[in-house]
Order: sequence, then structure tokens, then C-alpha cells
Amino acid sequence: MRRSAREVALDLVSPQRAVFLLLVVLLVAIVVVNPSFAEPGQLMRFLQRVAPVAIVAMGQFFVIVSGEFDLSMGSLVTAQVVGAGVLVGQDGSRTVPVLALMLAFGTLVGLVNGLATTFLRVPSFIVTLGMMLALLGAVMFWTGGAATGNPADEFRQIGRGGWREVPVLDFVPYAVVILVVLLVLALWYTHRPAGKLHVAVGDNVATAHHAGVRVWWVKTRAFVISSLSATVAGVLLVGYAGVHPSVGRGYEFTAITAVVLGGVVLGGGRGWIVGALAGAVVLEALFVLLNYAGVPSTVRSSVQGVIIIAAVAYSALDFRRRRSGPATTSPAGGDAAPAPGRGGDTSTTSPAHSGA
Amino acid sequence: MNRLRSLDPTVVVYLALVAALAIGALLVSTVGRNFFSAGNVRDILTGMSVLGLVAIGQTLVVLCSSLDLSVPVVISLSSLLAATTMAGDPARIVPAVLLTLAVAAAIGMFNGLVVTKLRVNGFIATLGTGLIVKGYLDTQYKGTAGTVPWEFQLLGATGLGPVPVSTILMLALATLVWFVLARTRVGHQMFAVGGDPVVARLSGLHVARPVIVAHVVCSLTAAGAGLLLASRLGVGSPTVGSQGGYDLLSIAAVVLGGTLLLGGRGSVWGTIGGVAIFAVLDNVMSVMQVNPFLKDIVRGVVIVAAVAVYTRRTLHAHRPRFGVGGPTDDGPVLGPADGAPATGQLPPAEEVAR
Amino acid sequence: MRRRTKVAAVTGAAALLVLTACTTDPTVTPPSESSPAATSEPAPEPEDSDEPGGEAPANEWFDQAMFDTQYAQRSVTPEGPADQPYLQHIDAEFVDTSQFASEGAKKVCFANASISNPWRQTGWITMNQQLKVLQEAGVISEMETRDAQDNDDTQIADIDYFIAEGGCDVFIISPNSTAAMTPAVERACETGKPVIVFDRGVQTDCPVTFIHPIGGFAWGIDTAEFLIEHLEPGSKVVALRILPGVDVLEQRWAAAEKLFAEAGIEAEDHFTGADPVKIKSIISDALARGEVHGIWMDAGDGAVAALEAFEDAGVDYPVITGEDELSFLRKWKETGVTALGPVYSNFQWRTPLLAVQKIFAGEEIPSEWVLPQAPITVDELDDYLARNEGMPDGHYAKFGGEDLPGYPEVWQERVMP
Amino acid sequence: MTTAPVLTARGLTKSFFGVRVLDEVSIEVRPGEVHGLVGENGAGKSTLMKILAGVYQPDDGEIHLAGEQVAFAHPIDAMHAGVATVFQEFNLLPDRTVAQNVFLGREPRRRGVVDVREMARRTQHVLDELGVTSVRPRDRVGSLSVAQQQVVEIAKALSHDAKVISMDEPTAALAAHEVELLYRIVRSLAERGVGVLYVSHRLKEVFDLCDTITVLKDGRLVSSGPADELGPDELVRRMVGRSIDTYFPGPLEGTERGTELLRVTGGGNAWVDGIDLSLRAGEITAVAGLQGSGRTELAEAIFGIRPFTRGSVEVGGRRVRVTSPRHAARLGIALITEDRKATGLSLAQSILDNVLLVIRGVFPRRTAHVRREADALMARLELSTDRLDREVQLLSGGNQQKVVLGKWLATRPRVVILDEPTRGIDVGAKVAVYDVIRSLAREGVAICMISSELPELLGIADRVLVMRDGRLVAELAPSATEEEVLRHAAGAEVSA
Repeated sequence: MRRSAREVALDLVSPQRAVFLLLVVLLVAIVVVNPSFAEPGQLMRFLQRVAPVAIVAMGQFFVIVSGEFDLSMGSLVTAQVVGAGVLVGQDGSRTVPVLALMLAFGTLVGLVNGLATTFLRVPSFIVTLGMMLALLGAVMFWTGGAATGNPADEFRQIGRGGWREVPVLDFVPYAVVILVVLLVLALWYTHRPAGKLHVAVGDNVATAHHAGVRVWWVKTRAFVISSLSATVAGVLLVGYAGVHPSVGRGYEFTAITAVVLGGVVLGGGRGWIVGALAGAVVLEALFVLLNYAGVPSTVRSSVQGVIIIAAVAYSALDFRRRRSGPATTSPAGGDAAPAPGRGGDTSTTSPAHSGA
Repeated sequence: MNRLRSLDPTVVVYLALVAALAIGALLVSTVGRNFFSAGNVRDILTGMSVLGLVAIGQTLVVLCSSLDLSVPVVISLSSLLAATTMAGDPARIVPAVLLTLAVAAAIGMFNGLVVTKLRVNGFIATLGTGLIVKGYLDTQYKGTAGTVPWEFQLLGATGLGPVPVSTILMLALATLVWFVLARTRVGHQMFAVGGDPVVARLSGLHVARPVIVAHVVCSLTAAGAGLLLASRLGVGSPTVGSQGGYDLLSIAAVVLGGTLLLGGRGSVWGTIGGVAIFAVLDNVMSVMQVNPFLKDIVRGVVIVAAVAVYTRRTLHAHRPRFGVGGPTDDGPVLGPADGAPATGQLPPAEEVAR
Repeated sequence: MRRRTKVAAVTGAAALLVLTACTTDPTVTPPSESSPAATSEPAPEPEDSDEPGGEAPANEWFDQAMFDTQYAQRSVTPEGPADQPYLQHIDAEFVDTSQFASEGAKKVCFANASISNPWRQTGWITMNQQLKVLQEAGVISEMETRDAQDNDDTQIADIDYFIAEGGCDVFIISPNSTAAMTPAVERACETGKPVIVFDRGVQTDCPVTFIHPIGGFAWGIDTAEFLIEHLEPGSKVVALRILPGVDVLEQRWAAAEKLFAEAGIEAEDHFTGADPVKIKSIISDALARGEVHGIWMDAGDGAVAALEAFEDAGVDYPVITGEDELSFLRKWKETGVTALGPVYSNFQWRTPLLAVQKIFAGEEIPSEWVLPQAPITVDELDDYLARNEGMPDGHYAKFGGEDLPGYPEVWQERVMP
Repeated sequence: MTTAPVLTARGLTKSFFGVRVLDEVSIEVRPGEVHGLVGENGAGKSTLMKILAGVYQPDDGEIHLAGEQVAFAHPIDAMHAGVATVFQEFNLLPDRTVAQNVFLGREPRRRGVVDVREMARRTQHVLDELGVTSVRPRDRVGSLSVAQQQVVEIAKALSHDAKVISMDEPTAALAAHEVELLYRIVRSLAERGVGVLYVSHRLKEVFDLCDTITVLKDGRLVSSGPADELGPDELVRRMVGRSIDTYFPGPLEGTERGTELLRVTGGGNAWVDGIDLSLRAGEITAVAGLQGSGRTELAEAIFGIRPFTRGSVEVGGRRVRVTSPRHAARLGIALITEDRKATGLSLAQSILDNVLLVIRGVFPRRTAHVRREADALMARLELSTDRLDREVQLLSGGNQQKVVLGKWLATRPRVVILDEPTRGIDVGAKVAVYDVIRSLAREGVAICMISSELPELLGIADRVLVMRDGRLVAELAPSATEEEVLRHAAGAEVSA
């Protein structure tokens, strides 16, 4: 990878890397508004805060890149948070068994999502929408409104604690360590044969099937990963903020937005997990910047909306250029005998892929 | 299953609705109530009106293979614009309605242009639009505002027998949209663009146009829902749209009504059937005084189960040459051969076969 | 383009058609419709101004008359049995209910806004236990409940359903929002059956009684005065608010904001959706920029997260006002922080059913039944913690159901139908 | 035939990714003339038609319609100008009715409202003209057979009232009596003064119908002139050219026909029947047949996509039931599918990711090993390997096909089935594909190759099987002539 500085710079402003550019701009702006943000301790605390969202976005990444949606993540986070409060209670020794139970439950939810999508052939948008309603209803029904309190501190330390007085970094939250470990794991997985298949399935299901790929299993795996990531995020959030039925609300949309901001294409087949991660950091950094800048809380959603549309439109520029090939109006774009059939480049002319 | 397969999707929706009605009537009778009494029928129909209006527009958007998640804020904004413009003065009803529809149309146009010209996925585009408008609502309106004059309130409170005027209007709009889909070029183009944009282009269509029209109409029907809500509430409310969760519910109703989430196939009457199923479900659960949390569980399960029934009978087979088919009757054997269907969204059989 | 405009025009025309159809059709108006006069003359409400202004947001909800009334009511000693705060009343004007006096068990129809937050869940549990008592006493035969799940439109339909199908002897309505529910409540009144409204009000005085604690301004006054008393002028207070646009919440902030401004306290407000994650993030960001001396909340759940943000940042605790929610009280006790637990009296959920009893007994009751709303101070903290031993964190200390059957298990287990 | 041409194209040139697929081609179509356009696959016929239809824009050259220069930026421009096209692939919406498809975008209206009755009437009229009774205007296209869909496709073009209608292999999916109907239609169109541009592989049709014949080869114009000046032999010579011998040096000498690797006895399902097939190591078996004869379905049956429901299959002497592509891949069977873009490639992925797809999906443990060998593998396919991270959709058709081959070669298969492996790729790539096929055979792989290009089949195969109507109807030696093969493939009525 010998590249000139100019190439690197061009790459950074290329639509595909838009999210990183946006991230840099936001971070610089934050530091300008509040220089203390650049202190290691502050940065670490910021990352601690980002960790749950980032982990959820990384989970959603696998589902989206496999060509599906997971709308049930927010409800699952809530269910796990409330469940942890009830199950651990004040007994710190239950931490490990409850963690195991939560992971098992997450796996189960992912399996149900995945199998209903692949075997029942219900669009994942609908499957996970149903799961979203049912999960939240079930946990509220079970706990009578989730009024139970925070679990024992041992459990909460996972999301709240960390190593203090570390040289240079000052404070290293466990959440950041978990985030880094999961990122490394995810990167490793995306380079494994099994991980690569998610992108392949999302790109072209028929090709994958003709190549002997167990499509149902690849997609189900993605749902299990996303449910597990929601579970981990739940564990961290219990620690970070405590138990409340509104924890996790809207996380599914935040995660999808983060993933799309990160250059991942809804409908699948294209994307980089680091982009999804960066998308999550961008959303949280935007929140921080608006806080620091004292922007009235009512107009913040407007700012978010504009930035989301602008960023995604900018990265769509690139997508269009690459997809349409040299013949500017050719629907098929690159072959002597292109079949203008559906197997080819429908997205060139497709106004919108709803994806699911 | 095979007989089910040959039926029109809309028929299946209404069969499901009849089943829901039958079960509902039975359940309701166990608590000593009459399911078909005027008050109960009115309750069901009222429950259909607002969601029905939103879902009619959403049907068009989904048919075009897009989504509209901005409907809740459009509903809220419309109720506020209408109520504040009317300000209790009957003479201002007409300008208020026109202003509301114009603003909604502009939002829909924005959605449509972002989707077609900037090529932003409908999901993200309308999510973003929703956020933008939400910021405006939160900044501009601190709670309910405006007053709806009595004459306009009649719209939401009047009924012909057990049938609320709002339901009649909703059904009239459904008829109108059905007409647009069946009898106008732009309607036909929506099916084409959603079904296969490449075929649409090769057939000489400008693929952006029907998508934009669908988004505009969707915002307009959402505005209609906002006007209806303003009439029922007597005021405008910045939260009335999000209270109902109309974004996801309307999409669920559309899919429940047999419209393909990927676009290209569906019908307004199916959507109305889907909305009716939801309304009956809600009515029965309310009469039975089901715990509200339990209601959500039932809704979630019903949505998935119902759509599962429909999709089992969708994809049409590559015409067999020889009679004896065995398992191959199931159409393109892309997935189940190794014991697993490949996916929820295979390309249609014709494509795979060729 | 031509076709699109056509579609738009047709849709618009349809909507117009609709209007004409309705206005020319008043004959089909059911008799239960309220008269035009009733709706066009709403009770004095702050949001009457139809010009939504972007600036000076506090003024829009601020109402000097209500502020003054509630300011005074705070120091009024409530009348009624001291050990039954849910039967006490402040500045009551009594109405005669002898016209409703009758024998036998009555059917209650309850249109509830929702049970979607811990405060409402706690009240709902208490209400059901109170119902059991009155059912055994033969006052109430049954209570049919419809839950609107936070949706105005649904609640209007619920009320209409009760009117048509409920066979109700009395209506209890906990409105989802004030202005929007007014027409439906008026329709309920027109049935001639008694109507009881509690928690949020409506813009009509047709109900027999409107039960509520003193109100949002009193909350704002109590909390702001407490913070002002414990902070220097120029101190910084972060105000954590759930969401905009809900009158009972907006009034809390309107009063507090005014008092902060007068006292020279620098206050900035944020919307949190009651999500402790957001609360903690907001506080952390505020601490990263500078000192925060006080925390003001319009609802107490999430107060723990706010305090934990201070712990995690390694800075001193602020002065804080939360609520009588137990997680906050426990944290208060544990940390010894300077705090106040304002109360939006949860025991008000008992009162409507007790009002039913009084109405059918023909006893006079307050037309506006203002319940006491006394904050929990540090002196009372231990007492309330002891009384609520074993309750979950989301429980509210002043739930007022200690004498009801099922105490304490039903509240501990959060049993609801 | 002295009238002025209704359509004149001059010097049309088009390149995709640097490959010139159409090189200064000129053509004239006169009113009332049926103008045959012939050439091998990849000769540029489809590209020419798509330029005339406004799907592609030429890099160079001009089009005149009725004397005026025109430029089609969008298919709608071509339609408005009076050029209608029947594409080779169906451009139909399966969920819509026949009438809705026929009049898509041009629905007849009365006072702004689509006149459904008129639309049905006019569709019926077109269908009547076609003499088709089995298709009704209100039928849903998805419920029709392939042949019926072809009729709809033709009806769509006919409904245009066009000055010029071009048809790309309109009879490919039609049964014999339906072909007769089409003849009638084409002739009646010509009588009405419409210019018909007729693309077909079936030489008999070309001679039966066409007044003028234009021959394309490798993107260039070979000849254009009256049909009666050409005999079939001369036409074939012009289409194929002399270079054919250099492509196909004849069947391999000296390779041992090895053991039987795959055997199907009495195999059948809903699409094929009575299949008896034996594939041996080192042998190249060709399967010929017209489009729609069941060739592709046979490949899919062997590969487990549409498994056999009757008969038995043995692989390497063991009886198996292949029920999925995964199962087939495990057994050492590979299928290079007909439609690269739909079922062969993950277009947005890199070359390497495509090459590794089967390995990752079926033999994940071998991934690292194959990855190391990927360079060598692609070198063997003559694909330059310095950019294995290039996205496949940016490659030329030939290189894309090499990627598909590479994907399967990476699994070291024992039986390789190739369905139209050289469709739409340039000559160089074709030669590379042939070389690979031969070297595989030499290594003892059993090859089954399906192709519409008879010279290719006859040039490379050790034996040729012919399919018709879902059955294997003949086995021929490679010394057979194209005419012989065609006779079996098309049944009795073809006697060219």
C-alpha cells in the first residue's frame, strides 16, 4: 500500500470514507468548543459511553450486510436490562449465571428472528418488528412495568467500572476494553470464511445458493450476532446507567442509522464494519457537540436529520458512479451481452431498495 | 395450502379478517357483550380511520419499493397547522386545510426527491426528514395549540348510524387511491417501478416520477390523518402522530394486507383489510380488558404469523413440463432442498429459472 | 408533473368535499354532541396563544394566576383525615351530589391514559386494591377499564365506547392530554352519569369532580426554592426534563425556570425521555465543560444515573431535587446528598374510587379536589424508607396504600390485572 | 424494394470497458422489409438492437429514422420515434396482467383515465392478430408459460404501431405451431409497410422470412444483401469465418476415457424426463438443444437445484440423491451457470472473494490453502492477478466468466458442468475458456458442456448429446455437421 499523501487525502474525502471525514470534523469541533475533551481521561469516558451504541451498530452491521434488518434490537436491550435487574437483584454472586442466561436468551431471540426470516420467508423487517413489540410487551408483562431496582454492584461494574490511574490513559473503562475486544473479534470474524459469507449472501443470494452456501444459516447467524450484541450492550448499559424500562428505546434506529452512515448499503452486500463503528461514534460525537455548543435541545433532532440525509446522499454519489459504469445511462453497465434482468444492476435504476 | 395458493392475496386477507371477526365475536360474547352492536362497530371503525388513512398512502410508497417513516411527524404537524390556522374560526377551515395539504405535499415532495434524485434509501431518507420536522415541532410548539371550530370537529364526531363519517372518508379515499392505481398511468407505473425498475425503464417509463408521486400522496394522506385527529381532538398536538406509532404500524398493516415489502404487488383494499384486522384485534382485546403489555405481545405475534401465511403462497413456479413434480411443485427450489429455504426475498422464479 | 398535481388536486378536492358533507349534515349529530359554545369557550389555559413563538419558551406555559394559587395552596393545611391524605382536600368548594344518591353496587368505567411508566403502574396497582375494598363493601360491582396506551385518539374512542356500550354508572377518566380530551369528556358528561377526572385535567367543568394534587407549579416552586436556598446566585443548575409539550410537566419547569431566573441561577434544560443513559451522558458532558451545582428534575426516575455521573467524574455531588421514587430516596440516603423529594402524589389513584362511593352516597365532594402535595424532606426520609422497606426501586413512597388488602406483597410483586 | 430506408444506422460503435463490441456497423431497414440479422453469439447483434432501442447510447455513429437524424437517450425516445423492440430477455412484470404489460407506460386513456376496456380490447386485438387464443388480456403474466410470455412480449412490441420492429430471437421459446403463427405475424407486419429487424439463430427461419440478411461477426459488419443471393452454406461461412479452426483444434487425441464419474439412469423431474447420462473422466460431453429444450434444467437437476424426482444418480459409483448445490459441491460437482450476473457472481465483491465463495461456503477449512493458490489459479485462467481486490462488476464479461470458472476450479471438482460458458464474451476469453476445459479433461475431470454455439460444441466435444422437449433425443459424434445437430434439436420440421 504505497500511496502518496495526496491519494490518502483524496481517499479520505471520497464518498466511501465520508463517515471518517465527518468524524474528524466533529471531533475537531468538539475540541475547539471544549479543549478538555482531548484529555485522555475524557476521551476514555467518551468511548465508554460510545461502547454500547457501537456494539449494537456492529451487530446490526452483520444483519444489514446480509441483506436484512433487525428492528428488535432496542426492545432486546430493554428486555436484557430489565431482566438483569430482576434476576441479579442484590446478589452479586449471581452475576455469572445471569450473564450466561442473558447470552442464551439473546441467542434464542436471534435464532427466532433468523429462522422466521429464512424458513417462514417473512421479510425480516416484519419479523423483527413483531419481535420488537412482543419482547417489550413480554418483559413489561413479566415484571409488571419493570419497576425493580438496579442489580448488585458486581454486575454493574462491567459497564461502569474500569482501571483507574492508568499511566497516560488515566482511566480505562472495562466497557472500552470490551468494545476493543469485540471489534477485534468482529474484524477477525469478517475475515474468516464464515464472516465473508455474510457479504456474499447480501450481495447476491442466488449466487451464494448456487455456490453451495447455506443461506439460511448465514442469515440466522447474523441475527444471532446482532441479538448477542444487543445483549452485551444491555449488560454495559445496566452498569452505565442502571435499570429503567426506557433504556434501549430507539436503539434499533440509532444502530441502523449508524450503519448506513458508515457506508453500509441497506439491502446488503457492501460495507465495512469499521465504518459502522465510526457511524456510531459520529452519532454520539454529534450528541456531545450539540451538548457542548449549548444548542437548544429541541432543534437537535433537526440537525441530526440534516446530517444523516446529507452524509448518506454524499456516499450515494460514489455508489452511483461505481454502479453505473462507463455508459452513463446503461442499466447494465459493463458487458457485451448484458442481460437487463434482475440479476444485474437493478440498483442503478432502482429508486429505493427497501431492503427487507 | 394448494387452494390457498391460487387465491388472490386480497381474498386471503379478507378471509383472515372474517376469521378474526368470527373469533372476536365469540370471545366478546363470552364476556356478555355484543360484538356487532352499534357502539362496538363504531369503536372498530373509528380505530380504522386514522391508521387506514396513513396506511393508504404508505401502500403506494411500499408499492414503489420505498418506505415512509416520516408519517408520524407529518400527522402531528398537520394537526397543528390546521388547528392554529383555523383558530376557532369556521371561515378559516378551507384555507387551513389547503395550507396543511400544501405543506404536507411539500414534505412528500422532499422525501420523493431525496429518494430518487439523491438516491438515499427510503428508510434513511424519511427517517432523516422525520427528525428534521420533529426538531421544528419541538421548537415551535410547546404542547397542544390552536382551536378547531365546531364545524370541523363534526368531521370526527359525526356518524351515519354506527359508521363514523371519518371511516366513510377513509374508505372514499381508499376508493380514490384504488382508482389511481387501477385507472391512471401513474398508478400503473407505480406497480412497474416497484416490480422491476429495469423493465419499467425499458418500457419507456421515467422511474422517478411515480416514486415522487407516491411519496407526495403518502404525505397527503398522513396530513388527512392529521386533519382528522385535529378534528377529533379539537386542538393540534405535536405528539399525536408519534403516540399512535403510525410509521411502523402502517407498514405492518400494508404488509399484513398482502402488499410485497419489496414493491410491485399489492392493493389498497388488502391494506384496508390489514388495518381492519388490527382494529378488530385491538377492539377484542380492549373489550376483554387484556393487560396492555399482553396486547403488544399478541400484536407482534399476529403480524409475523399472518405475513408468514401469505408468503408461503407467493412465489409462482417455473412452469413444469412434466406432470409428476413431487417437491418441485413448490416453485423454484432455491432453498428448501437442503432443508432450508434460502431467504425471504428471492428474486422471482422467472428470473431464477432463466 | 401534470399527473401529480392532478392527484394532489383530487385529494384536496376530496378533503373539501368532506368538509361540506359534514357541515351540511349536522342533523345526524348524535344527541351526545356537545354544544358549540362548550368547546369554543375553553377554560383558561396557557396555550391559547396560537402564535407559537420560538423565543422565551418559558412564558408560553407560565400562568401567573395558577402560579399564585398553587404557591398559596402549598402552605394551606389540608382539611380532612390526617392519616388519609387521599381524602384530604385544599381550598375545596363543595358540590352537592344528592342527585346521584342511590343504592346498590355500581359499575365503574375507567378510561385510563396508560400504564406505561412506573408512576402510573404504582398508582394502577393501588387503584385495583382500593377497588377490591369497595367491591367487598358492595359499593362497586365491577370496574371496566380501557387503556389508551398513551394515545389521545384511542382514549377518545374508549370514552365513546363506554358511553355507547359500557352500561356505566360512573365514568372515571385519567386524560392522556388536557385539551384533546375535553370534547370526549363533555360527551361523557352529557349522559347524565357522574364523571370523575383525575391527574391531568380537562378544559371543562362538567365533571363532578377533578381530582389532582396541587399541581405542576407547586412542584416547580418547591424544587426551585430548595435549590435556590442551597445554592449561591450564579450557580449552575442542569434541568432534566422528560419530554416537551405535556402540560403537567411543562408547568413544573415553567415555575422553576422563572424562579431560577429571578434568583440569578443559571439553568439549562435538556429532554431525556426518562432514559438514564441520556441523563448520564448529558450530565457527563455538562461536567466536562464546567462545574454543575444543582440538578433539577421534572420526574425522579433517572436521578440515580444523574448522581452516578458525578461519582464517575469524581466531583462533588450537586444539590438535587428528584421525586418520591424509591431508587432516588435510597440513593439519597446512601450518599447523604443535599436533596429534596418532591411529590406528585401517587395516592391520588385511590381518590376517584372513593369519590364514587361518596357520590352515590349523596355526600358533597369538592368540585376541584386538590390533594396535598408535600415534598419529602431530609427529616422524613428515614421514615418513608422504613415504610417502603422491600418495595422495588420503581415504587413511589407516597403511594398511600398501606391500609389496603394485599399490602405489601401486591406492590412488591407488581401485581396488576 | 427501391423505397427509401425507414431506418438507417451508420458507423455505430460501442465499447464496454475498452472492449469494442460494435465496430462501425451500418445497417438499413426498408419499409415492408424483413431484415435478418445473423451472427454468432457475441457478434454484437444484441448490442446493436439495444442501441436502436435507446437502451445504450453509441460511442460513435448516427441513426436516421425516416430521413431524420435521431438520438435515443432513453427507451421512451425510441418508442416515440416508432422503433419497438422485442428483447431476448422478457421485459414483463409477472404480477401484472397481459394487458397491463402490453400497454405499460402507454395505457389508452379517455379523459385522463385509463380506459381498461379499451386496453383489453386492443390487447385482444393484437392477440387475435397473432392468432393466439390461449392468452387472455386479463391473465396474470406470472401464471403463463414461457411460450405464452413470449407471445406477450411480441404483443407488447406489436401494439406500438411502430415503423420498425426489431425482434431478438423471438422464436426461441416457441413451439412449432407458435412459430408458424409468428411467421404469419411478421409477414403481415411487412405487408403493412413496417420494417422488421429479425435476429435469429435458426437459419431456416432467416431464409423463410427475410428479404435481406446482414451478417455480423466479432462486432463488425461482414455483409449485407438480399437473402436470395445467399445459400445456407455461404451464410454459415460468413457467420463463422475461417478462423474457426484455430479456436477448435478438434477433439483431444490421446486422452484416455477414464472411469465413469457420474451416471444418471432414468432421471426426471417436472422439467426433464427419461435422462440416461454417463459422464466419464477425461471426456467432454456436449449437450446441444434449442433454448427452452431443457438443457439448463438438466444441469440444474444434476446439481441439485431442481433435483431429480425420478430415476437414480451415481457419483463415483455410489448411489446418491443430490438435493442441493451444497450437496453437489461436496460430491465434487461444479456448475458454471448460464446467467453470470444472476447466479454466478457477487458483483460488488472482489475477484478473490468470488473465487473463494464456494470454498468458504462448503469447504471453509481449505480457505487459507486455496487463497495461497489463488494467484496461480487465476494465472492459469489468464486473468491478470495484480488486482485480485478489484470488484467483479468492473470486469469485462470474459474476465467475469474466468472468475466464475476460477470459483469452481478452486474446489478441484471431478465433474464440471458448464452452461453457455462463452456467452457474451470476447474471442480471447473464449479461447482461454476452451483451453481450461481441455486441460481439465486432460487432468481426468468429466466435463459436460451446454452451448447454443454449435461450432464450439462440435469443435471441442468428444460426443454430442441433443436435447429436445426435456429429453435427450440423440447422441452424435463430433464429426457430425451442424445441420445434423439442428435437425435433432429442432425436430422434424427443420430440414435445412
